[in-house]
Amino acid sequence: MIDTMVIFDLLLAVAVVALAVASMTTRDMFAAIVLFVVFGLLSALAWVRLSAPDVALAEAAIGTGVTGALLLRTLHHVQTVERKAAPEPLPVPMGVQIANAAFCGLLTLGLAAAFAGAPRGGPGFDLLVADAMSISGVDHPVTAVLLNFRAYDTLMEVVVLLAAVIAVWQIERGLSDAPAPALGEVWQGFARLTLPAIVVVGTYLLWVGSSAPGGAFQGGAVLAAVGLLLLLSRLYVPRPSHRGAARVAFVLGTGAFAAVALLVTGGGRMPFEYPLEHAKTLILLIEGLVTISIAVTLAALFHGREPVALPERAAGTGGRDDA
Amino acid sequence: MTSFLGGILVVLLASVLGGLVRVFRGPGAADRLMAAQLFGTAAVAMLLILSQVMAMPALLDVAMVFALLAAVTLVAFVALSARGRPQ
Amino acid sequence: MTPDLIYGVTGIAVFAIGLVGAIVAQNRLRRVLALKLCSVGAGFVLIVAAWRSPPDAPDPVPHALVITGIVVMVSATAVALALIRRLHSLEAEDDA
Amino acid sequence: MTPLELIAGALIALGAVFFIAGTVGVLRFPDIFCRLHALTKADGLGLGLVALGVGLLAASPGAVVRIALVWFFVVVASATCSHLIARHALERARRERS
Repeated sequence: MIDTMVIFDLLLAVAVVALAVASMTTRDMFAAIVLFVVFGLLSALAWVRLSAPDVALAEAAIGTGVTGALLLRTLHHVQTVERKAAPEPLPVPMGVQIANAAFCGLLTLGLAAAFAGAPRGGPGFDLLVADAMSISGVDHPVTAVLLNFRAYDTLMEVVVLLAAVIAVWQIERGLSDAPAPALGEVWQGFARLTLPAIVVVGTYLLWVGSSAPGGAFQGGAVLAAVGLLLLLSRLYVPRPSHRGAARVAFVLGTGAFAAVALLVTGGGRMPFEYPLEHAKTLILLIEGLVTISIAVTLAALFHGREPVALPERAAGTGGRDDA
Repeated sequence: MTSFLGGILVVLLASVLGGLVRVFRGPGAADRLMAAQLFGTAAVAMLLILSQVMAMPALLDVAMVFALLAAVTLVAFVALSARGRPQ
Repeated sequence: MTPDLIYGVTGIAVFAIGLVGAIVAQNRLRRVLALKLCSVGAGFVLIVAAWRSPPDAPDPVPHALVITGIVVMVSATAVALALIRRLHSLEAEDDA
Repeated sequence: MTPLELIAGALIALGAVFFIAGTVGVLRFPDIFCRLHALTKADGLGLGLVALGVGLLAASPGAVVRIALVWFFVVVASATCSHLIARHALERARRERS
């Protein structure tokens, strides 16, 4: 008898590839983004099948949820700010097309060859990690790797987020002058009920990360979803005077992470070498602060512009009229 | 039991993939969104079943996040397309 | 037919689709989408590398790498999209 | 197979039937409001039956609570989202008529 789970895996794999093709070929950009979101959910399901629930969580929350919202916001901007004459796309010369095809083919073949040649299912770092789990301070291997064994990677990752928000604030300046969308009374009741519930779920994910799939990035992304909803429905409107608090929140995670990493060197240890008896406390402290930073940063990346009062636009910012 | 649940998973996945035809056909943004919503719910159902098949209770948390995120993206879709195109 | 083989091939296919899309697409938004597809494809390959035959104890290091990759990718996407919005506004001003 | 597993399997299968019905409705019904009607049946009943079945099989009380929470949230969210989609479609239709 054929194992039904193999059929499921095959169907899921075909669906993932088909959706990738579809989101690249659909004419309508809105449909392409919807298809991309579905593609993200399907890849997360596939990663669950590969027993990577942490990555599935991160992909669903950050790679699909937040990215989908960012793409939509940009599509909305591109569609509302209309251009008088959209330029005709230039024809691509035949030689360039052939060169591109050859480049893509070679790169893919290289990746396939590397995949076929690499030993699969062989021992990797899993045995090393399993041996070192007792000194990590947490019970979940992925959290141990992220926050302890390879903590410098994670610190750099938080720095990348910080750099991104600095860049985005510089690229776009000024207040949002779009009116609030009319979402109606049902939505308001829903928001009252669910926004606190989402905060609870985000905090739960952060807390559960020390012993089960979850952690700072997943929790932070879920909390960022609250920020997204607040911004979308104009329940919260960023003001120039909020910039100070926002800046503190952006830097909080990176600062705390780096400070802890350096302060533990006091007892003759390496940077990031947490003393065993305090390891769990320190990791939870870092994770908590990093979660706040991630949540605020992702929401700010979605909002996109530094809330500066520009002289010519400052008048048209009536936001809170849907409350 | 695992093999039976696997069969159910195949049926669920095939069914919602069929529903995705709506995303292509449209015609309006609302129709495309609806197919995505059906898909999100089915993904939650598949995760619930998978948590049983793979004996990973942590997948229930993943299902929770899927449910939350599906709702958030949907609201984003509606809010951003509602005041989208000028008349 | 083990999951690692099935999803490994999937990952390579998704990467290739994203790569072709990033080069061929004329629309800027779709180009960003294509790069995101590439990153998901790479994620597939890494996670397949972490898969072990009794599926309860996968290698956590590639998982952590992919989580890092996802966060870096969302940062890059956000900057790219902000540039697209700004560029579009500037072009619209030029048209007027 | 124990009787409990049999009942759970039947519930899950019934849930899958509702999902199929929802898909057929979304594909075949003539306009958006009919399609939404079909969709909400799949959402509420289909997921509800699947959740009930999986809940019967679940090992720990914590898992049962989480399954219930997931179902509750999906029901509330899908009702709200369906309402938002319908509202959006209605406004679009009105705008096009005027």
